[in-house]
Amino acid sequence: MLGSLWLIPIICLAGAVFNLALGIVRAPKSAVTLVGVGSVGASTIATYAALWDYLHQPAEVIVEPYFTWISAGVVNVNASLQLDPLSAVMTAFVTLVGFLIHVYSIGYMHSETDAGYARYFAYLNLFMFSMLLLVLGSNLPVMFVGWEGVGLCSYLLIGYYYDKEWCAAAGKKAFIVNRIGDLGFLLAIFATIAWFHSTEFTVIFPAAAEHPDQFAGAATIIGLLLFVGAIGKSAQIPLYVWLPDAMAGPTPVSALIHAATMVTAGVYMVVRANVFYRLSPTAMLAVAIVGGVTAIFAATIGLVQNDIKKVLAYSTVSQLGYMFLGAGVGAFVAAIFHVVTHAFFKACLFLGSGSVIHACGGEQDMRTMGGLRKHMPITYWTFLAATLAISGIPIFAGFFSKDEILAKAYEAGAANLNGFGATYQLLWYLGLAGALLTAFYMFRVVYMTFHGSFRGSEETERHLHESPPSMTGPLVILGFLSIVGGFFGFPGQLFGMSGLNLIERFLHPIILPIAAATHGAAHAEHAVGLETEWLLVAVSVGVAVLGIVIARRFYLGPKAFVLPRRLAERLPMVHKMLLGKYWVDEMYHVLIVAPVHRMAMICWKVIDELIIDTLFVNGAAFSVELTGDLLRFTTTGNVRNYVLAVALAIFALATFLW
Amino acid sequence: MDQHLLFLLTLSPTIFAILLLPIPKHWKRVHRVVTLIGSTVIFAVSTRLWTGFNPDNPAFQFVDQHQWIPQFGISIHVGLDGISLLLVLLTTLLLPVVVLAAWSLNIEHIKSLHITFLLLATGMMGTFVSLDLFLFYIFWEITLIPMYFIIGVWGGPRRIYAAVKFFIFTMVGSVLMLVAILYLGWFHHQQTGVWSYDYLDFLQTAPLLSVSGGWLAPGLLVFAAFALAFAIKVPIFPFHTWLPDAHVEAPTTGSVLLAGVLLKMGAYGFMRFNRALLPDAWDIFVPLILALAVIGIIYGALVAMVQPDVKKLVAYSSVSHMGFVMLGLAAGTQASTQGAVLQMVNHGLTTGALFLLVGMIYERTYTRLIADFGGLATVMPVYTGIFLVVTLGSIGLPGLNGFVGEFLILAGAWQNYPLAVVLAGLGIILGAVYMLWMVQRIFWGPLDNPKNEGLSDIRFRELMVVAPLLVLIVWIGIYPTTFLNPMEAAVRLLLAR
Amino acid sequence: MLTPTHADLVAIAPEIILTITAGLLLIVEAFLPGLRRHFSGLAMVGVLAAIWARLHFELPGAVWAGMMQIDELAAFVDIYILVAVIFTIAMAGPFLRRTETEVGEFYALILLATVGAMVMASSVNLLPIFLGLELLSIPLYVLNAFLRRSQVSVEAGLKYFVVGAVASAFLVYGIALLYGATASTDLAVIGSQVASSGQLNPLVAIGLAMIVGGLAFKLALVPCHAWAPDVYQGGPTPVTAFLAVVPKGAALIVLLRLADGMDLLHISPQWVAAAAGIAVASQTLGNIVAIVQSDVKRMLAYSGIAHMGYAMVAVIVAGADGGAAVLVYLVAYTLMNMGAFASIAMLSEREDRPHFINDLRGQGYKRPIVALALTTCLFSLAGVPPFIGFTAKFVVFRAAVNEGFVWLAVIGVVNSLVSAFYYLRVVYAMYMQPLPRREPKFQFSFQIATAAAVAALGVLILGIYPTPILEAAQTAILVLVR
Amino acid sequence: MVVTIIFLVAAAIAVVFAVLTVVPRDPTKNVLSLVIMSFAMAAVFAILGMDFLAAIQIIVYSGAVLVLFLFVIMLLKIRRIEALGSGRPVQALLGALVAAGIGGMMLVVAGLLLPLQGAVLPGAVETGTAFPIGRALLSTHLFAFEFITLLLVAAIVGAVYLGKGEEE
Amino acid sequence: MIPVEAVPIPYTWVLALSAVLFAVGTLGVLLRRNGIAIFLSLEIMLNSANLAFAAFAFRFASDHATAAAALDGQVFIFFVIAVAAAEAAVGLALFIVLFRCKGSIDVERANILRW
Repeated sequence: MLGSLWLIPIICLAGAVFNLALGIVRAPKSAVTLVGVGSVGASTIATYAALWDYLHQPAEVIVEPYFTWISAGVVNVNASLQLDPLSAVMTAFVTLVGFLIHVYSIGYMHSETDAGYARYFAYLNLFMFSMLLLVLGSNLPVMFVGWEGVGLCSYLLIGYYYDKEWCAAAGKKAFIVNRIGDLGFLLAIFATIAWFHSTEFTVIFPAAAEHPDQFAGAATIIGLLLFVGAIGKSAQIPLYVWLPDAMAGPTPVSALIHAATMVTAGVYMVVRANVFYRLSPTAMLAVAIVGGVTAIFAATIGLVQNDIKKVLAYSTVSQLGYMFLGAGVGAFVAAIFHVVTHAFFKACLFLGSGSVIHACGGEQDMRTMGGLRKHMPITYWTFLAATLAISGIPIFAGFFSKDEILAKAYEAGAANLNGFGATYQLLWYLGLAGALLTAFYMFRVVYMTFHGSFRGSEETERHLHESPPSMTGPLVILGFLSIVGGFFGFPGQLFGMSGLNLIERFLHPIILPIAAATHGAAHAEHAVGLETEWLLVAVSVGVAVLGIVIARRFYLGPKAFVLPRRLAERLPMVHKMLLGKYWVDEMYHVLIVAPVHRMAMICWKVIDELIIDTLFVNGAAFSVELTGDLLRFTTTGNVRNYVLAVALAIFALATFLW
Repeated sequence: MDQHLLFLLTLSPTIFAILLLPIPKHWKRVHRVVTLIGSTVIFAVSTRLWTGFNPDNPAFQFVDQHQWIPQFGISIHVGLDGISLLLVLLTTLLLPVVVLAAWSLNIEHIKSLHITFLLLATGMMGTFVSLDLFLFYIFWEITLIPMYFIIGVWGGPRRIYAAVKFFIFTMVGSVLMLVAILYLGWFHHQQTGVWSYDYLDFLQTAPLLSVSGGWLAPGLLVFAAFALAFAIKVPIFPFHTWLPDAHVEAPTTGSVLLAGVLLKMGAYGFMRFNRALLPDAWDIFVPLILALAVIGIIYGALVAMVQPDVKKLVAYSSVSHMGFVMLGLAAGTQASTQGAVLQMVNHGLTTGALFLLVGMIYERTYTRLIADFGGLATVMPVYTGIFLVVTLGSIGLPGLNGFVGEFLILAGAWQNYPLAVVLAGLGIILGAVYMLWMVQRIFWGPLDNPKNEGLSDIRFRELMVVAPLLVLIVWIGIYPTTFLNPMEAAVRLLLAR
Repeated sequence: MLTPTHADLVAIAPEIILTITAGLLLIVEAFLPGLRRHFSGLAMVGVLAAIWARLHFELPGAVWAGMMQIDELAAFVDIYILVAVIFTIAMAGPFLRRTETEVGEFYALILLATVGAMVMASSVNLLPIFLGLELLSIPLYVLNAFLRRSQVSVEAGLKYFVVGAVASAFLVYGIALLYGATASTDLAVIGSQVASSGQLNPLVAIGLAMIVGGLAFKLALVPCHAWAPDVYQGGPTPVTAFLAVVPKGAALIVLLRLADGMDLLHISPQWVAAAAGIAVASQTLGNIVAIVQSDVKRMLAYSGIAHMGYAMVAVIVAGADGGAAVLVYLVAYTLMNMGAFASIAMLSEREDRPHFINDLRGQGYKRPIVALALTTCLFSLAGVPPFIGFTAKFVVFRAAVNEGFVWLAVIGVVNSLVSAFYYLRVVYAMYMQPLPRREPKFQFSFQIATAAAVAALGVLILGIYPTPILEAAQTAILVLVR
Repeated sequence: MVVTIIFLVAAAIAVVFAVLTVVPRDPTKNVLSLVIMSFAMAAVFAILGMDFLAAIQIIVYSGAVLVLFLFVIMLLKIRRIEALGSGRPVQALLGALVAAGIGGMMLVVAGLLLPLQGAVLPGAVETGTAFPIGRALLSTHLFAFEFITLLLVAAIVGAVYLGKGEEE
Repeated sequence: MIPVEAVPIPYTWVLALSAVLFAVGTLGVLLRRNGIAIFLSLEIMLNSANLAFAAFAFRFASDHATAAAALDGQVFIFFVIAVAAAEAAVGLALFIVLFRCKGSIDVERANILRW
């Protein structure tokens, strides 16, 4: 399979095109399903075949150039793909999760019209294509193609129900906010070109790694610009606002794009460019701070949301924050590890919520749910597993990855990484608090949804049912993965056998050794002792358990919902603020959207129409006509004046010539 | 054959126009068919320019020279280099497209419309190929008259105002250019003792014009005269107000050619004359051009954002896009310049396609106000899809044409003027804003205007109209090398001066 | 006692032919008024014969004791005058029939005036020039008032007469002064004396001023322009066409002979300043006031003022370039105006009513040929390529630039920009506005339409391929300039 | 000496009657003053030794032209005309200024020129009489002499056409 | 007849006379409104022009070198007189027509055409 990596994305693209055609001819769902799911399945197989080959050959990085894409002057971009440990990991889980969600969609979307169904799968395939391009691209521009491509698909899929105003609006918002980030990415590319005269990963990163002193400045600028892109794509402060709205799309879309894959692209990028960050403490710190703050910030909002998908959305934001925190403290592998596990359990959660919503006839408000456990057991158990995973309960996937990140954060603080020790310390506390909140709001969801008694109308209650196998199947698989998925990165070092940490071993090559490591993160290898690490584990687990307990006190049993209400009454300000999501959207509207709009109106009405057009253009014409209207009266119609004029002229001319 | 190909090609539309003359007025179909055949033939023949063009040769090719006004050393001298090649092909491609687009229009004076259109075609092609400044000036001005009539006769309610505005505006610039040309001729005579208005001759002498000695240095004045003419045509920021009016009032035919070709004449002039003939003055003026370009990018985008009329929106977006072109030219690196040329083509394709699409919807509803639409996607999904693709192309989605141009321009410009690039980047964002906002208001949301319920989706003919443009939009997006290669040498030579 | 030599007579063969034709017409008018329908044809034949004569006989150069200089220049001017006359006559026939004034006198006077113009243009002595000018003026006094019943026509005639008479009085006095200053009325002598003296002494200065004033009246240059709009508007359209073209040509040649002979460009900066002032004033005032006119003929009068302003630029430059430019400009000006006036002559209902631009609304589709011809001529007048008007402006401004008068060129082009304004107004009235509710009844005339079409074709063809005209002009002017 | 006096007298008469031609409000008076003026002119011509012109002056002007004027005045029954420069003060003022200016300018010029004695030498004596002029008209100025006929013809034709009453 | 002898009058006197007459004529032309009166003044101007010619001719006659020129001047006067006659004919005819139209020969009555 190696040597024709291009097949992997292209299959999906073909599927997309095919499906569009099918949609135009109004083909039956079965055909669409065949094409849509089939193509992704095929590319999944292709991927794993490729990975198999990859693992059975010595080369670490395989670059496959296909043709020259853009070449002019200093710009020279190849259309080429690359397979290395990082992209291997990414493709592996992207295709897998993608495939599962495609399967899930069969059941979830069956009630759509044929055309709509086809459109849906076309977009979804297109997304897979873009995502694979993103992770397989061997240089920044190609990656950027995928980057914008996924943005487009998310735009289209969020606005899938285009006849609903808010869906379309949400899609537009997502695209535009992403665009802001993309600009950063774009500028980063330009900067890279300017400094390295190339954009190939295999060129720029080694170059930077070999001449740290020469490229330190470049690393900072490029790193920060890239991170701007990451902020946009991965919904970090301040550009996270689009993700919650993005829930307007169909739930599988939320699962695939806005939880598992696309939003993690930012993390992928930062890890991909780890050399730059390690060269630039500033950039790295920025990553860490943004990540940490987002983690806690989003978690707090998640506490009070009642829309099940909104909660998950904010939890996604917060989890992404953890990933960046990891990257920011130099735990790049851990970040990727968390990306993977998060993909499993968050996808599982979303699909679960999807199945719930599906059961409740599109209802998303948890206050009208409850006690669904008995109606839909499979959903419940898988959901629970995923929840445990995200809460960081040991042996569940999330535990390993999240714990590693927190540990690394603590180490960074302890080892006073890049001299920002205090900051990193603070970030660790934030992370810990975030963990607590995560556990709390996730179990809040579980309890409000599945436990207690059903609070909705009888009408809906009668229709409550477990979802079809096409939906439960993926749930089961993902649930299973979110249980065992963690063992890829089993923290062997705790038991003195770091060899057990497969992912660490596998991904290690992407952390290029920096020559003359005067710079960057002097990797805090075991800056803390073993017992401290165990202590950390204990702390985080304890925090998680605490969160669960509180949630139980609040939302289960006879006094359910009483405490939270009282709490809300106790601190009305805080409650309002959280409900209002800190009024960030409103702030943006007042500070950016409205002024820009006003500015535009001024440009149009005042500058364009008034000053330029009326004053200058028509003004000139008018003044000329006015002059004419005055001068015409010099032709008085009285011949004697004419004669006088002639005489005067001659007299004047004579005196002048004299 | 090749020897006179270019000149004959330039004249051929006029010849077809003359063929139309004897055909009686009311045989509308005949006029359409003949014109369509004619323009298709022209396009077919023009592909010979492509195949016969040697991309490695920076010099002018297909050169053809005829005795004309020997007294002043004026000759009919035409030629083609990589830059003009693309623009000529763009022109010839748009001809059949436009004819087909106007096919079902039930307007009066079909005959006159096609004749003026063909004359306009000659003017446009001639502008790009002439190597004698007198000839160039004539072609440059000739385009005015047919366009004046196209806007004024077949235009909208305020057509007369728009037509006159267009005419006068353009003339404001070109009259001073005439003086500049005369001055260059005189200067050439001073230097060499030979009378000539030939471009290749001016390439030798014009650069010698002194630019020192304050703002009245001849070099600067000549430059300014040329620049004004082209700036108005492009249009660059303060001189752009004729464009919205012209676009809004003009019929589809006019808008497409206006956006697709006429605007390019301005940018082309900047490269061909200001840049090549007066390099020293160019260096002095670069900051100004750069500033105006960036202002244009942002300003155009901003104003486009709040337009209630689709055509006007697209018109202002043209201001923004041409700002990118100027930015690329001003930056003056190989990459940015090639990007600028490519962007001219891109803009021609995307904006042209947009106007065609708007024209189609206008033919159905007789309105262009965004407010009158909404939720069209439900009734005309295919049309929506095509419109979306074109829109994405114009806001520079990678994989479509717009991206390649902007990427090259900005990447090239970054080396010299990062700040300008950052500001232009804001333009990109705003581009997404206004375009997607328009798309949302027109196609998404509920179909709330009952008048739009019966709308038919895109027809086969209309599909044929936009299909070639779509193909090119994707092609340039994926494999721009096809178009970057031929111009490469020419641009290198241009920048070498 | 001098008996005219063969050369003398051959040299003025065209004039003789025209005179004979005129006499013939008068006689026929007197004795066989029934033949009136054929007058225009007869006159046309005469003019064609004159052209033939001018082309056929060799050009002897100085004749009539050095009074006249029959050379390429004379030939050039004669032929363009005669062509103009052909157009005039072509549009006169139907016009006179429409106004029931088709009598022999009209053609006779036209032809006599033509002779006057030709003599004026080809003479090198102030005496025949003066006489020619008078012969040119006196018939025109009458012709402008030719529609005796129409108030406007008479008024036009009167105004033209009063101003003209005064102007010629000044002219004579000026001639007297020049004569006194140089003891000669021969242009060559005057020129060489003044040029060699190196500056203008008071006598010459005043004399020159008066002569220029007299000619400026004919050319309708500011400030001696005021009569033009009234006379154009009032006079019969064919006469207006003649008036707009022929006298101006002759006067320009004389002015050129003077300026070039005295080498004013180099000996008198005041002259350059004054002439430039006149040129600029004419262009600007002409164009700006033309914008606000509602009567086509009046508008064309102002545009004529402006155009003479452009021509004046060439006169200032003088020399080979300027001279050639003047000639080319005259040709262009003639064709354009003839085309325009021919179209107007057809697109008018009654002579005593103004020719409102608004009456032309929608004519573009009712009278396609004439409207197209008019449009062509108007664009050409605006100086838009590929019409001859542009070529002419190009030549003039080129001459100016080459002599260092860049600023004059700039003012000129800016003015031609302003002029586009009002020419376009007529065009869009014809093509872009609907027919008025009360549709004016313009009776079609094949003859006039043909005239207009021919003129328009000339405008187009010579615009695209001006080389022959340029060649002719340059060879013609070489005999004048030193 | 005598000649000088005669000249001065003639000049004075000319000027006075020129003014009388312009100022009075009775057209017949004006015409008659012009007649007298042209007589004075003739006298001046004669003094300058231009007998032929003197004769012409009297014959053509007094004889033909002015009679024509009188005739028209009678025909149109014009009794009185408006006062000089009445009605239009600005026109009058400017006109007066210009007239004075031009006249003054000419006077200055005349003053500037060196006043050569117009001593008519034996050789050139005959310039003024009919013979040399006639010779000139038939030799050097033959063309003009022939040409003037056209002028007169044109004038006559025109005058006749205009003068002809409306042919009903 | 004047005896054939040296005439002791400076030609500049004659020129001065013509200047005065010219001024008077101009004055009349500019200040008169009645067509006939204007025309009379015009005749004065022409006469003064003739005087100017005469003056210069007189001056040239006093010198063999320029004697021929003297003749030119007188011939010119001859023609000017003829022209004046011609103009008079046409002019008066015009005034008659004007009188027919407007019932007056006040040139200011002709004011339909303006602006």
